Parts: sequence; C-alpha cells; structure tokens
Amino acid sequence: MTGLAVDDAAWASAWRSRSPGDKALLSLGLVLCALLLPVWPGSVLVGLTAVALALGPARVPARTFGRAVRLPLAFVAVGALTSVVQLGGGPGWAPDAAQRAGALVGHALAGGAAVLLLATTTPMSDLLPALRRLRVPAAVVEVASVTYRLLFVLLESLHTIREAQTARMGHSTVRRSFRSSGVLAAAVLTRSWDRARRLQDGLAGRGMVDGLRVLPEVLPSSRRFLAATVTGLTAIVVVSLTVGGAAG
Amino acid sequence: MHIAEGFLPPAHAVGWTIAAAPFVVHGARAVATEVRRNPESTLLLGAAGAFTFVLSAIKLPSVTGSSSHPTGTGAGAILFRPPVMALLGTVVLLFQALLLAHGGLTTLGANAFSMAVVGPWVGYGAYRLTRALTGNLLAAVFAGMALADLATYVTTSLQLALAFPDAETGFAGAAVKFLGVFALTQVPLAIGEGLLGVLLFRALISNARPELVRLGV
Amino acid sequence: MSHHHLAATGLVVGYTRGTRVLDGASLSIPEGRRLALLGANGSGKTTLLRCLSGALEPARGQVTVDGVAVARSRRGLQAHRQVVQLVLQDPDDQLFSASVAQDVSFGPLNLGLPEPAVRERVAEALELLGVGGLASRPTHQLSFGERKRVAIAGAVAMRPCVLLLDEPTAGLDPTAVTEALAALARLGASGSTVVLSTHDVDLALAWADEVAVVVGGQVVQGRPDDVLGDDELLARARLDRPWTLTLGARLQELGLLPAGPLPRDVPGLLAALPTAVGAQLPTSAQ
Amino acid sequence: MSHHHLAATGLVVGYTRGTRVLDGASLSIPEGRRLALLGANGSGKTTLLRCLSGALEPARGQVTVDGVAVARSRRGLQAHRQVVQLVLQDPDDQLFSASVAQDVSFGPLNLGLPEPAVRERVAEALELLGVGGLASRPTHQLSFGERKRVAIAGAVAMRPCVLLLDEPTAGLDPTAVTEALAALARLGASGSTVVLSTHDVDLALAWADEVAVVVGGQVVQGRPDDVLGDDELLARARLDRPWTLTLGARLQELGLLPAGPLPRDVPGLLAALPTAVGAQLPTSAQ
Repeated sequence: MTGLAVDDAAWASAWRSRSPGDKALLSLGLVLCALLLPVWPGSVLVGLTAVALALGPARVPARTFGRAVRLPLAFVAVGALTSVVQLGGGPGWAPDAAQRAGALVGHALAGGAAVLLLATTTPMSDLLPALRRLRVPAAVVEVASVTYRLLFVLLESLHTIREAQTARMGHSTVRRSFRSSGVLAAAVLTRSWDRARRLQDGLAGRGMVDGLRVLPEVLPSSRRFLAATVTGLTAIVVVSLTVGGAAG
Repeated sequence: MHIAEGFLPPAHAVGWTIAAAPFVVHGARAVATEVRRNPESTLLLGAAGAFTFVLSAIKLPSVTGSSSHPTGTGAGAILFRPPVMALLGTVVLLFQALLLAHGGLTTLGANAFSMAVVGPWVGYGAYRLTRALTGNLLAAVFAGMALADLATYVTTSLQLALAFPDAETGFAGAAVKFLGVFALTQVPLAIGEGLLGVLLFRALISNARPELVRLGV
Repeated sequence: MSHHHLAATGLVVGYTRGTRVLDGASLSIPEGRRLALLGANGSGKTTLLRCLSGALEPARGQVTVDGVAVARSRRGLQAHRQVVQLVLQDPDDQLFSASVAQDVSFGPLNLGLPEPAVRERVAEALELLGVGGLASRPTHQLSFGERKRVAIAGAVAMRPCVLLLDEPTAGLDPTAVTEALAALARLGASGSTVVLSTHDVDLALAWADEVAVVVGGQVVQGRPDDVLGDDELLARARLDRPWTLTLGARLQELGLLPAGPLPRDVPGLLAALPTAVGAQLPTSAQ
Repeated sequence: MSHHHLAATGLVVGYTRGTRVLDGASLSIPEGRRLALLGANGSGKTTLLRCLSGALEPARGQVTVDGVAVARSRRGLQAHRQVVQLVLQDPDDQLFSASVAQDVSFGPLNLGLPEPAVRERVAEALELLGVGGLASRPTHQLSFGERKRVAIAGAVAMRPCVLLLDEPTAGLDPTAVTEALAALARLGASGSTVVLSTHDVDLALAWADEVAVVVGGQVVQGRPDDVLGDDELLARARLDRPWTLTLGARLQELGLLPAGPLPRDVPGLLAALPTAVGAQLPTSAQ
C-alpha cells in the first residue's frame, strides 16, 4: 500500500531472478557510457537501450518507468538553465546555451534511465548482500538491510498517523500543520526505537549470535547475459565514437 | 535537492566521491566498531537510517501553498552524531537513488558530501555552539537543523558552480547564480526545517525523555 | 445531535498490482442506527471506510452527505470531517500525544474551540467511552483495550454525526469486547450513527441493526438475518455462517424453537429454548 | 523428532507498578500434544511464554526441560532455543529482512548449519506453513496473515521440539484462522509439541488436548471440558464460558444430547443432535 512504485516493479520484474551482479554490470556500464560518451549519439543510444530493456525483456510497467524518469526533471531543467545563463555584462544566455543545456539534459536523462534499469529490476535485498563482495563491512550491510525493511514499516506508520491527524483537523491550517508535523516526526521516531527494541527481543529468541546473517537467494550469473552486455556496451561505445567523432 | 544522475562531469563525480570517502569510511568503521561491541545496535542503527529516510518524506507546509520536504540531516546529526550520519546519510542517499530515482550513483559522492558530511557537521556545530552559548536545547536544535539544511544547499550550489563556471566571471559568477537559484530560495524552507526540529524535540521531551538521555542529547 | 445521511455510490478504488479493491461499491448508512461492515481481511472494508471518511479519494464514484457529494476541496473535506470521523484499527496510529487528555484534546483544539469547551468535550468523550479515570495517564502505559477506547474518544470528542470504527473489537478479550460494545451502545444512545467493521459474523448478528458485506469489491447490504443467512454470499466473502443461525435453524427444524426470526445471540437462543422438551414438541404425547 | 518435556514451576515475575504479573505460576507441557494457554489481555500469558522460551528470566522459580533447569548462561540459553521456539504476536517483531526466504534462513544459520541444510530447512518450513509460494516475495508486500505464517516458519525452521505461539490467530479472519490451524495441525503431525495462547475459549475447546488458564498470576491446568466448564474460574479469569458447552449442557438437560462429554465445536454439536426429535426423547411416548 505504501509500496514505492520502483521497489514494487523490482520485485515483480521478469529480471528478478537474474544475478544482481549481471544486472549491476549492465546498468553501471550504461551509466558510464551515458556520462563519458558524447551526447549524440552516446546518451541517446544509452537512453534508448535502457528504456527498451526495461520495458521489453525486464517487463517493467511503462508508467512506473516513465514517472521515475520524469522525477529528477525539475532539478535537471533548472540546473541546466542556470548553468547556461551568463552574468558578465548583464544577465544573458551563454553563446552555446542551447547546445550545452541540451547536452546536460541528455547526459542526465540517459544516466537516470540507466540507473533506473537496475533499480526497477533488482530489489535492495538482492543488491545489499552483493556489496559484501565489494568489501563493504558486514555490519554496514546489515544496518542497511534493517533500514530497508524498517523504512516500509515506518512509512506506513507515517501515512497512517498523518491520516489520523488530518481527520482530526490537524492539518487544516499552516500553523496547525506545522505543529502536527513535529508531533508526527516524533511519533515516527519513537516508533522506530520501539520497533528496534522489539525486534531485538524477537531476534534474540531466534538465536541471534553475532549479526544478522541471512542466506541470499541463489541467483546464478548467466554467461549469455554477460556476453550480450559486453557486446552491447562495446557497440554503443564504437558507434558513439565513430558517429560522434565524425560529427564533432 | 539531490544532484541528478549524469549531471556532473566525470572528473567532478570522481573528485567528490574521493572527497566524501574518508568521512563515509570513518562512519562505516564507527558503525562496525559499535556493532562489534554491541551486536544489538545493528537494529537501532537500522531504525535510525529508516527514520532519516522517512523524515525526508514528511511534507512540510509552506505559506506559499506549495510544500517541501526536510533534509533531516540536522536532526540525524543531533540524535546520532555526524560520523554515524556520514554513513547512514550515504545509505539513505543510495536508497533514494534506487527507490525514488532521487539523486544518482555517479553523483552519490557529491550528494553524500553535501548531505551526509557538510550538512550534519555544520548542523552539529551550530547545535553545540548555540547550546553552549545559550544553554537552550530548543534554540540549539533550531540553529542546528536550519543551518544543516542551508549548508547542504549552499554546498550543492558551490558543487554546481565548480562544475559549471561562468564563461566570463568564472566560479564566482557561477556561485552567485547557483546560490541564488538553489540556496536563497531555500532560506524559508531552512527556517521551516528549524521550526520542525523545535516541534519534534518538544514532542520528544514530553514523550521520550529517557531515549533522549540515552542518546546524550 | 443532528442526523446526516451518509452514503457511497459506485466507488472504484484501484490499488497497486492491478486488482481493484473496490469495484463499484455502494452503501447507504441508516441514520442513527448501527451498521456492521463485514468482510475478510483484505476485502476492502478499510478502504471503503477511508473513502467514507474522506481520507481516500476514489477513482470513480462518490460519497454523499444528505445527497450532496463531498467536495474534494480543502474546505469541503474539512466540513466533511466534522460530520464523519473514522477510528483506525491500530490505536497506536492515533495516539501521538504524551497523555490521554492531551491526546483527546487534539481534535477539539484544532476546531479552534476555546479551552473550557475543549475540556468539556474531552471529559465527556472519555466518560462516554468509560475511560474517564485514565485522563491524566500517559498513553504508553495503557493496556491495548484502553488504548482502543481512548482512540475512539479522540474521534468522539469531535462530535461527529457518523462514527466509523475499523475493527474496534479486534484483539480484545471477551470482557474488553463487552466493555467496548457497551461504550458504543452509549454512543448510539447519545444519537450517533455508528458503523463498525469486523469479520466476526456472530458479533455483527448480535449487535447490528443492519449489515453490509464487502465482497468482490462490491457491497451487499440488508437485514442481519437475511444477509448472514445467505450461505452462497458468505462463502464468496470468505466468512462463516453465524453459528447462532446454523444451530438455530437446526433447532427450529427439530421444532425446539418457535417459527419466525431466529434468535441473534446465545442468551436469546437459550431463552427461546423450551424449559422442558415434552411440553412443546409435536410428538405423540397427545 | 525427539520429545522433550518442558515445564515451569513457581514462576514469579514482577513488572512495573508493583503488581506481579506472574506469582507462582507452574505449568507442565504434555509432550507431543496441543496445549492452549488462555487468559484475558494483560493476564500474563505473554510473560509466561517468554519465560518458557528463555527470553525472560523470572525473579523466582524455574523453567525445566526434562526436569533439568535451564541455565541462564549464553550457552545454556542457546541450547534451550534449539528445544523451544517462541513466535510473538506481532509478526513485525520478528521479521527483520525484506526477503521472506532470507528471513527464514536466519535461525538455521544461527545454528551453524551448512548452506544446503539451511536451504532445505527454509523450503521445508515454508511448505509446512503453506506459504511455499511466498519465498521470493518481499515481506512488506505480504498481508498480515501471510506475515504471521512466515514468522512461524522462521521458528519452525529451527526445528524446535516445543513451539510456543503467542496469539497466532489474533487479527485473522475466519478463513485465515482455519488455514493457520491447518498449518499447526501439520506441525503437530510432524511430531512437534504446540502451545498457543488465545483468549478465544471456543477455539481452545475445539483445538486443544489440554488447556491452561492464567489467572491472578497463577496457572490452572487440565482437560478442556473440565477447565472451561468451571464458571467460577472463568469469571475470575475474565473469560466467557465456551458457548458450545453452555448450549450443549442445556441441550443435554433437555435430553437432546446423549449423556457424557459434550461436543467441542459446532460440527460436533450438529452431528450429536438427533435427526428427528421424537425418536430419542424420554417423553411420554412409550
């Protein structure tokens, strides 16, 4: 109910059973291409690839993907515009404003789509155990895992308490709404402590020794997927450098 | 406001990652030590991370009718201390990037530097200083949370100015532009976050005093 | 207290993962009476209540008060909240202040009432719910049953015409259920329309003037004995038949209960049974 | 599975505000059978279960396994947790992982088992609880009833000899209760001793081999019909008499049910009633 759309998509994705390592390689490869290659045609190719893979084989709902891509757009637009306004000798547009703004938007959208490809196909609880292989300490991975579980519990509390406050006119004016929000934040914080304490009890009973060891699901890496990833990324790089080099 | 994926030039993305790394690694070490000493603290730290994430989902009303979200970095710094916040803040930024498409992976370092390092440290400093000078907890919370919020946005603006210097006026000119757009507009929202902090801590004092004492607030 | 007629027509609410929680649900709440809303977990009871309270905007359909659709504007919703109050299932989601009295005063204070009026309403609401003695207690020290009743008092202090209660008896032991029902009876006597949701068919049969079953995203509404005697409907709704009806029907068949409407609870059933069997049986005695 | 005899003698637990929650509670859990622990909210059921599981150290008295007191040392408690597992009422107090399969693997991993054995136990436990299909679903998308069963699976995967369940049916609708009871029956069939706490006297009567009522900090234990037919005890414990017994006794009085033990649930009662009244009645027919 309080499900975050991207998270819901990740759990339901057709790529859910693929190795998180495989998907991370693909996604991060695309992110790097989006960042490093010339915008035309590099970013365009990356963006199209990410969208096609997400909506095609990974079967991510187009609505979810579309909405999520649009989310950072406000920042990207304002940031890009600000960067091409020139102050020297009165405000005005930089000479190559359109091109530079376009490049910024292109890099950002393509990169955003590439990250989303990973986000909409891989739940956090698959990704976090993989962080262990990057030598992130176990304690940190466990803290992050508990954060992931509890944030849904707390988000639900947040929404329900806010609804209860609204019903009793707690958000009817700005002033009351501020007061209610302070109480709301405090209520959520005390609930988070309460939750942690109760979980401590519950997990002690389940024989907690040292840490929250769990067994990740077996999600084997696929050679074909890896081969396709490397081929695809190489193709994007080669095409971008040839076309982009010729154009630039 | 998080810097979106792909927005920073590669050299800047790498640079900010390197700049944030020591703080985050230090935070990770602090967390690992704490967990080794006391295995149960995993759950409390996880709860703190979840609270930080959820706090930024609270909708704050503003007089103009639109609404904003608190950054939560100041509250986290006061409650959990800046070193721990460097790690928790980074974890939350990773979650925001992957669950909300808010921020990004190559910009994680830059965002962590502003939201998990500068914001918490400035906020914590302001909190301690105000508390030492006035002895008033709520005034200190206000200063800490408002300044943490503002410092975060000032840092973001400067990061953008460094990445996109003005053709004629250079970094200084770009800083004026970005501060004007991203930091100046944030002033009322920073005051709002400070007020939220006061209300939050007032409620905590009456509902959860023992926990505050335990956290050393 | 003035009565208002609350109703919903053709509500559609589509949740995540495609399935519709409500799919054309209509309900009419009889003024000044007791309505029990029945349904299995996840059937959409809570969603329907949230629509009725104005907390949730349906994708289609409308909620009306005295035939007038509730405006989704800020002002429209505020007016609606003075007519209808919803108490959620988990009291902890509604108790966010340190002390009981402080918590119950939250709503009246937000109505902008002067302090004496607020105090009066708080005292009155706590009294009605039978928890007047708890006013100065910290909320976290209360038992679950007490917390439930304090949460209801928080809504009652808003003096709504219609009080919607989501599973007010869930998790309570028999004595606490009896106390909660007695409190609801006092509310009813004070003129409120009370709607409660439950999956306890026996409770619904014993308590309600009218019942409504949420099934397949729609609502079937009617007299308790009619609706709760409909086996096909109950099976679809994943509910049991009230055992009073099951047993009553059998005893009626055996001629041990008089023809006509069946008793609705154990005391009723016991009272209706003959004191000695020989007397009333159509056997070869005569 | 080997059987172990779990018992408690003279447990004293004093909570906040002076009153003793347990005040000399003794309980003996019959091996391989089903015990229902009854009591009103706040009577100390949960406290007793927590003592039995080793989570709480009583101020006085002891918990024994096969007559040997449980050592409060780290090692002693670890050994105890392989014999006894407690499932708490709120599943969110035990589910810490966002992935169902990962969560269930936690207990077996703590036992130091190798990976393949852990995977086998996870699959087996989920299957026994009838939630095998949920293995790769996120915890936060599960319904309350599903979360309850996953939490039980987490305990079952430890293969305890005695499984203690705090209110496993609270908050579930009738169908979910039936499913949960069926899962518990499978556990019982696999040789586990199952103890559940509840305040539903009818459920206890229908399900348990033996019942124990927590009242005034002590425990009264015995055969279901004996204990649940003791009106004075039930009143002290703030519990109702099971209506099956009330009605059954009355019908027995009327000669409609054969003498001897009363039926324990509705189907039993219906089956025991005569098909036609004339046939079995001690009236003036002869």
